[in-house]
Amino acid sequence: MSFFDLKGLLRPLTGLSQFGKNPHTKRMDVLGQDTADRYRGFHYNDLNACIGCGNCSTICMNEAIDMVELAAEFNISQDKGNSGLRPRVDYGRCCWCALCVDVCPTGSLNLTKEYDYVSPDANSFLWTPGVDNPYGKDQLSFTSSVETSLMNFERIPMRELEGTERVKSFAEVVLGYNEEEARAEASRCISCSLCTEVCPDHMHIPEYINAIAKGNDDDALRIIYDNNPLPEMCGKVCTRRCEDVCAIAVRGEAVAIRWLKRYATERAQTSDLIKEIVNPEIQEANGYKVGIIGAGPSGLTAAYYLALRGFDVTVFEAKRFGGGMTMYGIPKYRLPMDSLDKQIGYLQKIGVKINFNTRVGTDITFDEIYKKHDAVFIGIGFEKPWKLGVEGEDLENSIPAVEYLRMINNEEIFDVGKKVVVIGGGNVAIDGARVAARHNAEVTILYRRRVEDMPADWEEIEGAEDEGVHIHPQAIPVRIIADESGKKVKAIEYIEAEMVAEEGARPRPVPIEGSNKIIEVDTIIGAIGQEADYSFISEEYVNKIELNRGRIVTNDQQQTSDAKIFAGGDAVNRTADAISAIADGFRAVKGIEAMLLKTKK
Amino acid sequence: MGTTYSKEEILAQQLQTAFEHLITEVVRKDTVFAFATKEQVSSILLYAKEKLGYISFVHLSCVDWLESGEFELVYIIWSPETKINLFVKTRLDRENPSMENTDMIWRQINTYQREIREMFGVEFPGFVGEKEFILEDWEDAPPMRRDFDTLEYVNDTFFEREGREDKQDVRERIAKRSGEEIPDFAKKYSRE
Amino acid sequence: MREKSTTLYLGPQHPGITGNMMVKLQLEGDTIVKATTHVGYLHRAFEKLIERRNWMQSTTILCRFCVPEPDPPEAAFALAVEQIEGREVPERGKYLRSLVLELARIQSFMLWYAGQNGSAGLYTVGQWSVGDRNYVLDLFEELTGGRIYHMYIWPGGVRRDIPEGFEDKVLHTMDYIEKRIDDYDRMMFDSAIFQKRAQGVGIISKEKAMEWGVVGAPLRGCGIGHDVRKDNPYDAYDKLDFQMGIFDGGDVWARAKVRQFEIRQSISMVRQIIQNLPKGDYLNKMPNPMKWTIPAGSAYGKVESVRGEFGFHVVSDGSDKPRRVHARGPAYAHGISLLEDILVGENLADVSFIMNSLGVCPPEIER
Amino acid sequence: MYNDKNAQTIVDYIQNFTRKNSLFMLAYGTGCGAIELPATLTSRYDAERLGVRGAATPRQADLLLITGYLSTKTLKRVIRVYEQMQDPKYVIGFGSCTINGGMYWDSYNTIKLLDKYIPVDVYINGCMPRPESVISGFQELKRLIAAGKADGAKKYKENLEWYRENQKKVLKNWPLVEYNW
Repeated sequence: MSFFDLKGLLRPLTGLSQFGKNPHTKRMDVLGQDTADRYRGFHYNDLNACIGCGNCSTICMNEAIDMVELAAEFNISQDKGNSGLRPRVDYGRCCWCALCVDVCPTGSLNLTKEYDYVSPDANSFLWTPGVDNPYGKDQLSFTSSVETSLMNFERIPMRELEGTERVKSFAEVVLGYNEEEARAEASRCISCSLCTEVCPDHMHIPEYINAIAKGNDDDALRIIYDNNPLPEMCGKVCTRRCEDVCAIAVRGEAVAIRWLKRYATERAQTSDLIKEIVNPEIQEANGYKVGIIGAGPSGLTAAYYLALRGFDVTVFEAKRFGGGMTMYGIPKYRLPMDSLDKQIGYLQKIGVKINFNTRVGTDITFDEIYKKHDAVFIGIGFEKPWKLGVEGEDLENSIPAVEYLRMINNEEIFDVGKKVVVIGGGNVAIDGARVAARHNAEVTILYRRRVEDMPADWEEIEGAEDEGVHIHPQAIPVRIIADESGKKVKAIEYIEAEMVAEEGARPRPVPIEGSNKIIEVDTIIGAIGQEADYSFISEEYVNKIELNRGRIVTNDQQQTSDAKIFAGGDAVNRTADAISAIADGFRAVKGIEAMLLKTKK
Repeated sequence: MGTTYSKEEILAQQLQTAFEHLITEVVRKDTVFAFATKEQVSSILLYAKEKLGYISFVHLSCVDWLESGEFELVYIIWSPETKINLFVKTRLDRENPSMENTDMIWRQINTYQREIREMFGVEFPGFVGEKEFILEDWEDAPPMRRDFDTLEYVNDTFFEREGREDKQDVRERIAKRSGEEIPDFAKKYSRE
Repeated sequence: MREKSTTLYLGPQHPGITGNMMVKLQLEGDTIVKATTHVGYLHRAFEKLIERRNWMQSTTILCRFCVPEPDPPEAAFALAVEQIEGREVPERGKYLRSLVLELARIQSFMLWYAGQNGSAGLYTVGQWSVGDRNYVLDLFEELTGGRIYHMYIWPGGVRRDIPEGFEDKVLHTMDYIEKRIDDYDRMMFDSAIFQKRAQGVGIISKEKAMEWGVVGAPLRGCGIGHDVRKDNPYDAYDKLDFQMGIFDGGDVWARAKVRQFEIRQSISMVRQIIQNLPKGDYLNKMPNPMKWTIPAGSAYGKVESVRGEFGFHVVSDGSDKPRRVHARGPAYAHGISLLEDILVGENLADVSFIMNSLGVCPPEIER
Repeated sequence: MYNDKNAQTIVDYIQNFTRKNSLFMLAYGTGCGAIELPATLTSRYDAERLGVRGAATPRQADLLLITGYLSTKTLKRVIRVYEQMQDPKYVIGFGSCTINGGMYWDSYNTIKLLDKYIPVDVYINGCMPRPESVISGFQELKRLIAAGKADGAKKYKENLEWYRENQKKVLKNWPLVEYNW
């Protein structure tokens, strides 16, 4: 290279060719107005769609997101399934990674195109999305959809018997998760704990699910037994209101809380194993005696926790087996017999005494129980079915569903014939129908309202339909027609109804004139509700216990108007499910403990 | 024709022939681990460099296994011919950790050793390098050790902006609202 | 005549230094006789912080390892995690990753144009290339939602699919940039000033290069052809057609030629990716990030960043948080031991020039 | 207006006008945010049209940009640089890190609250701030200067003791140089 490199000196002058071209420079007035459609700017939170699960706050590695209570003027819902808290973002911490958006189960938290904020005040960078930038609603940019979200919205499918297989026997329909499936399903949970509030028993759901996710099934079982002594039963048949409020359920399928509980409990195959794993701490006997009437869920729960706390507990049960309605009211394809036996066996191993075949009022008087014990818990449930209130109801082959189920579960024989009509739309009706279907009957369900109004679980309804049960909605029975002998049922007449919207109430079925139809049947199963039977309590006590429309009135510790008598289960609460009964039993334990141990001091 | 060995297996065999009691593991494609004793490391590195063609030094990393009371030094070397990453791993006692100086084999090891000495407190007797590398006037425990709690240090040393004290925990709030009592043994499974 | 001996501290506050670091120079006249680097001004203790973050959260902090090119760290970490976990990446995810990595390479090359020329006093190219770099960043913004920090590459694939009409925008931008780099080259490589400054300066010996841990463009500028994309292909690189730029000399000039060659290769690769982009999933989704655990094991994931091999040594103990994530950046070897060696005998005025050509990036050295 | 003690005199007005329109910022990339400065200063965003341009040494600079996190090691240099700067001088804090620690909130080596160590006149939101944000930061600073409210340097002089105390808490073994103001 020569010292004087002419080409090398002149070539850069070609840069002058840019002279006069349009500049790249943006005018000041358009600067900052054109961010991309996916730009990650400030957060915007739809305050009404947000449920306050706090997942954004958990994923934030900068601890930039706090969950705070907003002022009353924002009308933040404080319902169950909504924590009432909303995220607040510290922009002195945020790094705009948008993981909070990708883990938001509801999709309420999004980022906007807005990013420009300067201030001399360092304390002004604490924003509550949606409150401080209401205009952000129209500038949403980085959002999450079900596809892009990091949440897993699809439940791990539960393996089941085929519908046509099922009707052949009473084998359990649901097969349960195996370990791999359970871990995968448990890891879908975001541990927000919104579910615990709707659970009548307030089970520690996020904790035991997390224990399963981490592979510690034993810990999970221990956590479950903390306030539920019949978890396997719950794991199979619970009405699981928890899953309705699951944060994942807002945009997807709820975490299978019930099936996970079932998985955890099924790890312990025998009652000895349960005892070994749960290994509860049993306190020294304190000398108090508690009598419990009815070995249903509420009674057994009370018995278990009282026994753990050192009380001397005796349970009086009229029937051959314990479990109450869960034993006699639930078909065996949902809750096998040995499952309940195992759980009750465990309770007995802990020291609960159960006197079976002892009906209070006949085998032993209420008075005796009352006098012998320091406290009495009544968990008698609703055994007496409601009448249909139509002509011909008392004919042979017209049977209440609870009675029918009790007979079947008690291994008694009741021939339903070829054609069966079930009246009602609750779980009992569906159970009755499905059991009848297992006896090779052609089953029709008549229900006053629409299918979507049925109080039964949708899974149950679907299961019934899979098994060939025909559901006839908007049909009101008018009368039952007897055959020539006048003793047996021959047919049922019903009238079709239309739904009339009513203000402030759910739509009401109104019969359509002249739409009466008659179908021939062999058996009619009525399932429109039950009530309690207090005839065993002698009059002097009945008068002391306050009743309201057939239900015993209690305070929040299940204490009745007689301080020594506590009550729980269907006879007290309206929800009529096992988990509420368990919760009643659990609360009663605290009440009894407070009453007896306080008086001692 | 006998069984054909993959290039990773051949390397593992070569190392095992050259060094007695050396445990090797073919982990995956292009990755071979050799678990060596502290004394073996420099001879393995030299052997691999001179005889096997692992001329490129990639990385020296230290892992703190607090639970078992050990530091693990990982030397990663790479051969342009086989394209295999060879991990030479060795464990040091966590009390007074010291390791032979190997910066005459590869010059960059000097930098790594300075870092590891500063961050973990592992001594490399006999090597020349300024004491301070990344930190300045550091008086606390070597910060990359797992028992050094950075958050605690931050809370002691630095300030935090005020105004966020009203934050609430969702779990606690729900439990309080519903009257749920979470037993202590379950709390470790609650959300952090 | 004996020259006066001086000690000079170059940095940390110095416009010519690449980033925030310091080189202590021992000078005879203006010839360097000894250079000592001082780093640690940008130490943020990433590796400590990652011990406190779970796997998902780690992905967002990792891109801060190296500011001029935040994507290679993301990709290297993703590769390491995938190796330990055995997670497969869908084909489309692989291509999108390569797309992002190549776009990142292009924008980083354009920043290098500015730095290399700026340190030689040729500011025009810098004005052009940094200005044009915004068009690449616009593509990133469109694709990932961020200009500099993308947090786009996740173990298992990429975070989002490409938006509608993105392919055309990419091709259009590539056409524009391809045209523009000819302008830069005329201003840079044809300029007598640059030629005189670059040729024969900052020579790395070919014999010692591999041993000294030289990687990337400086290594290929010594005439040794190694590139992680060719040696241990990752993502979609085994399906793309490209060449390594190999030039002899080992000086700043050769390294500049390598980059001049490779930016064109990158543009061609981006076009190939857009043309051959397969259909299908882009992410093999991980489980709930809060409960995502990785089986125990360790791996070294490496990618070719603009400045050379960038790798992560990732150790998992089977929990939801990484046990150890240790980065190996090209600057770790280039910026300390190599720099100290090759600065000896150079002119004081060339320090920043040489540092730019090596791609010394302090945030990556001290992390 | 004449009764308002805070009202600017005509001299103040002219002084602030000239100051705000020629801001020389110190070319010191202390953290990640520095990567957007080349973009801010070059053709698309062109901050120079606002009168902002680089200066190589602290003595010549008016404006110190703290571009993100500050490690304790850099803090030492930054304090020194800041004290070397001549009046008028202003500080802009970039991004989350300067406000409340940002993503390095639990790092043992970075300071969290910049305003505890040196006075900050304007904070820019972002991680990292886009060039547009940086420009709005400049604009905001200019507005403050015009209004006579960018008085960080004055605050620093008045509360030197307090700043020194905070600085010493982080910086050990460093005899802080006392400059004559």
